[in-house]
Amino acid sequence: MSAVRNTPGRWLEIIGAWMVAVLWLLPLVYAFWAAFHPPEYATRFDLLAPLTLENFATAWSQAPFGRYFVNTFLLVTMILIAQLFLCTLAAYAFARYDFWGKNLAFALVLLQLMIMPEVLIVENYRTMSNLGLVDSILAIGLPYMASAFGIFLLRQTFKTIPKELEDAARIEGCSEISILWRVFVPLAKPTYIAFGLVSISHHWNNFLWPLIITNSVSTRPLTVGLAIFGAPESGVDWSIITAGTLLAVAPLLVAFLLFQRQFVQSFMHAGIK
Amino acid sequence: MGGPRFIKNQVYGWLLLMPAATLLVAFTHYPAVATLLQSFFSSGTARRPSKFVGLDNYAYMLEDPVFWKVLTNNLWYAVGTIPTSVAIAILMALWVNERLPLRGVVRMAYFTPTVLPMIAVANIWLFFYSPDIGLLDQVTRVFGFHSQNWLGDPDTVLACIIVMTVWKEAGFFMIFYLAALQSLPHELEEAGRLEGASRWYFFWRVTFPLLMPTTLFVLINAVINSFKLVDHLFILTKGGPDNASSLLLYYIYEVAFSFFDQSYASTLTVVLLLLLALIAVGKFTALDKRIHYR
Amino acid sequence: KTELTMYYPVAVGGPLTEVVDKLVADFEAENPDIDVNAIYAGNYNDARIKALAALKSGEPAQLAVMFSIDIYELIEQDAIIAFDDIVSSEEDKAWLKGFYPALMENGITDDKTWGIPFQRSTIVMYYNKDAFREAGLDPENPPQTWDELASMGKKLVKKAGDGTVERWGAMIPSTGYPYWMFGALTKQNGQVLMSGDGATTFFDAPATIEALEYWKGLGSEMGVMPEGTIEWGTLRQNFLEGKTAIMWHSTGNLTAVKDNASFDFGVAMLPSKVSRGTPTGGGNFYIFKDTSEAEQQAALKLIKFLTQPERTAEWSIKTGYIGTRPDAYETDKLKNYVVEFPPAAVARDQLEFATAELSTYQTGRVRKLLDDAIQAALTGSKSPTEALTEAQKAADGLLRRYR
Amino acid sequence: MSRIEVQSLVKEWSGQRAVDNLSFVVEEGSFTVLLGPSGCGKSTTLRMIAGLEDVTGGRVMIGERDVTNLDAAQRNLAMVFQSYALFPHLSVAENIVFGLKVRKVKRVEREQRLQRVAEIVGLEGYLERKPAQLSGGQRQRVALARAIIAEYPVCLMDEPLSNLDAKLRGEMRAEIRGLQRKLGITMVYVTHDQTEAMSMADQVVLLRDGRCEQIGTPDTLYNRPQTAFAARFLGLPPMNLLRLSRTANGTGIVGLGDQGAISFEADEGWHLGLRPEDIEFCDEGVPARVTAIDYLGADSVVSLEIGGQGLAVRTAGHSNLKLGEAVHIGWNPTAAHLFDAQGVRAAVS
Amino acid sequence: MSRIEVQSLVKEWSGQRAVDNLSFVVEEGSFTVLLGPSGCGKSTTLRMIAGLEDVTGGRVMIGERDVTNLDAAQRNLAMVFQSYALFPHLSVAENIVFGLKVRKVKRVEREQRLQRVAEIVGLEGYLERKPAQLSGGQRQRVALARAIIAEYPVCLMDEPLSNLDAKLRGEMRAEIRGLQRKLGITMVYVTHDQTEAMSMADQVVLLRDGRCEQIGTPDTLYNRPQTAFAARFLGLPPMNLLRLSRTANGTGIVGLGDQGAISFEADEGWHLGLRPEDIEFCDEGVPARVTAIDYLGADSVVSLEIGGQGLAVRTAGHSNLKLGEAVHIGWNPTAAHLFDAQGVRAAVS
Ligand SMILES: Nc1ncnc2c1ncn2[C@@H]1O[C@H](COP(=O)(O)OP(=O)(O)OP(=O)(O)O)[C@@H](O)[C@H]1O
Ligand SMILES: Nc1ncnc2c1ncn2[C@@H]1O[C@H](COP(=O)(O)OP(=O)(O)OP(=O)(O)O)[C@@H](O)[C@H]1O
Ligand SMILES: O=P(O)(O)OC[C@H](O)CO
Ligand SMILES: [Mg+2]
Ligand SMILES: [Mg+2]
Repeated sequence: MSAVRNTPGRWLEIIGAWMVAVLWLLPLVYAFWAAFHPPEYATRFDLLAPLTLENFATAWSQAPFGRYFVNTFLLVTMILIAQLFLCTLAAYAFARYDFWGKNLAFALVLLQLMIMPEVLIVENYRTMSNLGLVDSILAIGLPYMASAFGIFLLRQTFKTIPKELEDAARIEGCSEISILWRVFVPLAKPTYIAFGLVSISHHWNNFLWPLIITNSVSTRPLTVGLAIFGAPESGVDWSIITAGTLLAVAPLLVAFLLFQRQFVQSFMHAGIK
Repeated sequence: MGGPRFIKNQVYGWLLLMPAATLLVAFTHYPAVATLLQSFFSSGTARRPSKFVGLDNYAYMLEDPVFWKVLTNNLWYAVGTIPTSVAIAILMALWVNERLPLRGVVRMAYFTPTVLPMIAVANIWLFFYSPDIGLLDQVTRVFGFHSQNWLGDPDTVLACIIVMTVWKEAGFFMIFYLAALQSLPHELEEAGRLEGASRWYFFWRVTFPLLMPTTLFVLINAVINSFKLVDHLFILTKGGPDNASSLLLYYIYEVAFSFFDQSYASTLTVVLLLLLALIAVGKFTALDKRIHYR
Repeated sequence: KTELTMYYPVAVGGPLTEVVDKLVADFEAENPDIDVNAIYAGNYNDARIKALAALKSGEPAQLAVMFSIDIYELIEQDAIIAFDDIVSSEEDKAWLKGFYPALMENGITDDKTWGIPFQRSTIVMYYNKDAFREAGLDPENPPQTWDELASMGKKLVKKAGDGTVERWGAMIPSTGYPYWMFGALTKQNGQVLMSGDGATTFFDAPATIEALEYWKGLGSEMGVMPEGTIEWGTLRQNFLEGKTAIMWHSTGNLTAVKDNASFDFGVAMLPSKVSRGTPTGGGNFYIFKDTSEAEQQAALKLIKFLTQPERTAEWSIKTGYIGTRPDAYETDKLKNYVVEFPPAAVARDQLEFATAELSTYQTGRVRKLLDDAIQAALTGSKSPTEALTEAQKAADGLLRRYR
Repeated sequence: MSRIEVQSLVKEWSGQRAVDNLSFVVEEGSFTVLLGPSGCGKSTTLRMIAGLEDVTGGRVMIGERDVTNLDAAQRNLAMVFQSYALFPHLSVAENIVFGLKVRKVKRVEREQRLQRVAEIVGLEGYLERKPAQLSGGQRQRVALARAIIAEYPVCLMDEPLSNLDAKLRGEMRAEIRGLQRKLGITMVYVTHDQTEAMSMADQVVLLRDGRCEQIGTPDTLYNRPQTAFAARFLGLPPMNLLRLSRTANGTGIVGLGDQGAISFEADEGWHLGLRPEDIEFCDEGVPARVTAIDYLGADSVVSLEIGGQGLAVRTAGHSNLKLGEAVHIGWNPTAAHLFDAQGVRAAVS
Repeated sequence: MSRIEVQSLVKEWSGQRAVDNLSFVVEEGSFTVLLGPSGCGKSTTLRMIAGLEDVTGGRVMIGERDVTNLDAAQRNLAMVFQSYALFPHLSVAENIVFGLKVRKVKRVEREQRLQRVAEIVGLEGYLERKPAQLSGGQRQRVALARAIIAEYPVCLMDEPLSNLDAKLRGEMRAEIRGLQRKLGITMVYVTHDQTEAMSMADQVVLLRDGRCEQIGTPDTLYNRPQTAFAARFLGLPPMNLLRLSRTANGTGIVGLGDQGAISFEADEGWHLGLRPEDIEFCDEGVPARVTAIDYLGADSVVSLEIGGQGLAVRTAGHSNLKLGEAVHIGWNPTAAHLFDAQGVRAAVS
């Protein structure tokens, strides 16, 4: 690649890119500021302000973040595992079998891309309460487990896997399921990673449905916990709220920082474009 | 027809599909239909059982000024968030796709909002927007502007919500563009350079048209988001003042869970579903185009 | 062993959950046969949603602290029982009578007591004495009337050279619970917002309209207050930062303000027009219907425990909420506290002028109607008359069938 | 035991016949090449033998068994695909033993067989690599190894060399042929490359539009092509076909008048076939003009114009002819082929 | 004006030299092929000439201009990429005139030039299609047209034919060569296919590991290869190289003892080079044994074993030798090549 020579216009762009980056980071930067300084500096910026970890201690003691963590972790893991399993099977059916009603079924699946569970909170709440599942982690996850996005994505990936590989596996004596397991799944790894990350970050951050369907500390995920913890009604105390926020996003943020390269690459391999 | 492979296709196809299909039916298709039905009944309480009321709920909706308010809000919200976030996403993707000092940091910066829960950062944005003590006011004061009640003023509150949404979405969409850009053959750009095309010309003549499938995909996601992204309202404004920042889904939540009026909530949900169905039609044609494109 | 689940809300500042946890722990220590699972459920609205949701899902709580004004909704949902039905002993009956009558108002309907006062408040006026001094006002003489509030407020406004406001005269919050603040203004103007049976509202009464005009005027005409709505949640921070000299807020914030104020501040009763006035506010205990006899008794025990004079005093000191019973103020603890920190008694003293908080059937909707009307007027999108007349009409539509 | 018999095989794709009533026999341990232009149905035929495609009609027998309705996995045959179909996520070793694992062959035995096969194909040093880290020829070898390790008596290959460069192709050709002989495998090999067919096959089945054009040894196909199509399909440059017509004095090459007279009988619309290497320049004979010379190192191809028709002549080394030069050509009468108006071989009389 | 001179060109990728001090001249209007195995630096060199890659050292001159530091756009040259680099969303016509539009050539003129060029490359009927709707050869033509329409005197091509099948490749070869002659273009053409190099080039630059191995006409490279590498790179089958050693009586082929004595002097470790087509079977001479015979129709390649070394011999038509048969071979002394221990050509003395 030959250097694109750095003209003044190019420099303007570079500065623009940086400025946007700063703007985009601002909320996070502020969160760090407020969380690590005493409350009186929460809204005042003074380079000499003393540093403190007090806010984290306070936040940690004011809400059962530990429990929330566990809940969110369970929730995200459960959803992800279920999604990977269900979507794999369905995507395989769509990609490799010619069955009656396939196109209609696929259209019905795609419908969920539009009609996400968020929209159907009222009815889904009723269903959960009929099933006696209200206020359970399972109930938070159930509506998301058959993810149309996942099915769609995996189907696209499966379709790009050369027919010859499937044929080869068949010649080597593979059954239908072992073809899926030995050939398709490993080859779709980038898609699984990309989808997994999108799913994790979505459900780690999801709020409305968990808010509605959970009632208690033992099921409440981080977001709902945070919303209650930081509800403005109780008088906004930014120092503690930002500390709580940082506690809540830290795992995901760290994971993202560590894996961002793989993440972006998986996206590219997965053909999410 | 009818060979061993044909039978196998039917059996395996449906067996594999079944688990996902069951859940989809239970939590997408059935509730959608049930919502429609519920919208023809009145809400029941322990003392007053629900009964069939025909189109009463719809009539009430048409007369409900709040409904019209949130619907228009939502349209403005869509108009405000979609083009902006998509344009910014493209710009960001172009920037971080090139050689750029500190590219890794910049890319991460763009993407962080995606990782932060809306509900958590809303409190930080609340600080930005707070009159007098907020960051925005602190900055504008340096430039000699009067304090502005950003969230307390119906004229600015929706814009504030929009800005926050754009901030949240742009980085996510950027990833899609980035992936698309990197899959464009490098040789195309070189061919363009040999022909002497400027970056601007090349972007509009080649890159942008080739990104069209991605743009369609992203656009549709942006549209859907504009109907479902309401988390920040819970912290920032609760839809106020005087519903100036309320959106359809937030109103549905209020009606269903604050007013305990499930039927009216269902009625509003039907409207939302209709809107989404319209988009769905758009989406399928778009997807078709995409496939045709390859 | 009896297990109790209790939801409770927080709508003011300070580490209230810790306080509650401690009280509950004390109770459990004293009653080893009862386990209490106290769940903080967000603001009042969230708490009600959660509690009712739990109820519907078949895993109900046995008791909850909820908005005192949720009473009609809860009755309509057939969710709660009246205390008269479970209170048997004479001692208990006496206990029931021992609360400030003003605080009982929201808990009684159909001659039955449905809610027991717990985290109860009135609105009080916090003011920055330093600011008063700076403006040449007597810090021991806060505004007593609407006119004084306006005139002193104007003096308290501090502007920088370029005309930007550095400190406002006063702020009355208008998000979160606008109708509550408004209830104070109307009461001061000699008007209540609803009838005792919760089926009629008086939003378009002339005195109501006048009250809203005054509120709006503080911002738009008198320049005492910023225009537009004022955020309930960030107001305390504004006050503590010295961005406003006066704020109206729940007395529940008292301790949080006291702990964080870096200046000399005072607390006063709200000013008067026709009379002084404030609605009571805050949360009551409710016991849910879908509970066993044993659970009901256990819940009652818990409630009684938490409303003992000693605990009530402790609760009041730690938060700023009113001690709900006169005998709480007889305890040494609270007595001494009031002497050493007089603002602690202001809210209680104001009970004399208090009225019930807005509470009707269809309360969520009706309240939102009024909230919207207030915000519409304050932000200038409608005139007070227009906004309130429309709200009244809509409220009539909703409440007609309950009359 | 591993003789393959294809009986009246038919395959239709939505009404279109891709394979049309095809029958042939592959003797045990022999090497048969399916040859033909793109789209003629070679792959389809092979895939039906493999069991990867349902047949529309006809039967496939392997040994004494009718396998027409068996699954691919049950036919006990190996197959090598054009793009090798190596599993990119598995190492070379894992790729090779993939089928053994699927069939639950014991670990120890797997290892032994792997070592043996790796040695045969010369991949000992590469077992831990991923396919992406191999060159084309090495990948090809992995595919071969995977086919061999099963020790099945029948092996099918679908254009296994077409992705390789010319040099490697030459080497692999010899290698595959050698292996097939050594292991006594019954081989069906698909290609559209005539060089492969000529140099490897015991028997060539030449296909055209799903039908069999000619079956025979490479020698027969080259030297006694039954049709003009077969004649043009083999040989590079292909056989020259000169249009003939009746003249006053008998038969002659169109466009040359009396000078093009030839010594045998033919009808209007028939063609005279002459291979480029069978034509010689001589002092007398049929007149022609040089239109192009392509020097290819070992030999050169001289393009001539003769009576308005084109003609390629192959000569060793450099040609010292010049563009535009007038020359005369001749040929040995035994080297002449004759095709009738339908393109069917006719006797030279 | 369009003579290209490459002077001591160097390209390093993170310390590794991909192109190492390369110099050559392409005369105006001539056709130069950069030939060499994969990874030898052909593309890198071409891209430096085009200005798509910065140089690490050295200069590129076009005509009298030093273009080393000019942008690609300013070098006034056209380039055809291996994968064509057609814009998939633009029609054939739009693709062809893309550069003219960039340079703001008037619409009328654009149309005229488009018509002319479309005719030259035979794409008249396809102007409205999208690239995806074209066959490989047609795409290739679009890429050519896009390069021609600019009417630049210099054209660069990077393996433009490697994606095409053998037949099409043959046709396009002639077409490109014809166009280049007709338009008098100065052409630099990258390939690793020796047939392309032999049949198209005026001059071949043979690269190896980024260095120049030999420059010359195809004839020179074939008949007087300067190194053993060059000798083996051209020709199919490649030139045989037989190890030599000193014997009591002079020089001889390793493994043959006295029977392998040859008439000229050579040192230990030298090689005797013989092209397969230059070897003849004779009654007396060097003894050998037949190990394989590949019949290819027009000729056969006979593989021999001679003193433990392999040797390929090309004979016309069928060979009537048998496997394992003992034969004798000989060659014309002028056909012998000699390479020293470093692989450099040595004089036959
Ligand atoms: N899955 C399919 N569906 C429909 N038609 C098909 C299918 N597979 C092959 N065909 C058609 O069948 C005919 C024969 O195809 P086949 O792949 O057997 O040709 P081939 O001889 O292998 O050609 P090539 O040398 O190009 O591989 C072609 O016309 C092709 O278009
Ligand atoms: N962008 C790059 N970064 C690092 N190394 C490179 C890059 N491009 C090429 N190389 C290296 O430079 C050397 C020459 O590459 P080049 O592409 O010029 O080879 P080539 O002769 O064109 O080969 P091929 O016939 O395979 O195209 C190779 O070793 C290659 O790995
Ligand atoms: O903040 P609190 O607890 O005094 O309650 C607020 C009022 O009750 C709102 O109506
Ligand atoms: Mg094929
Ligand atoms: Mg290259």
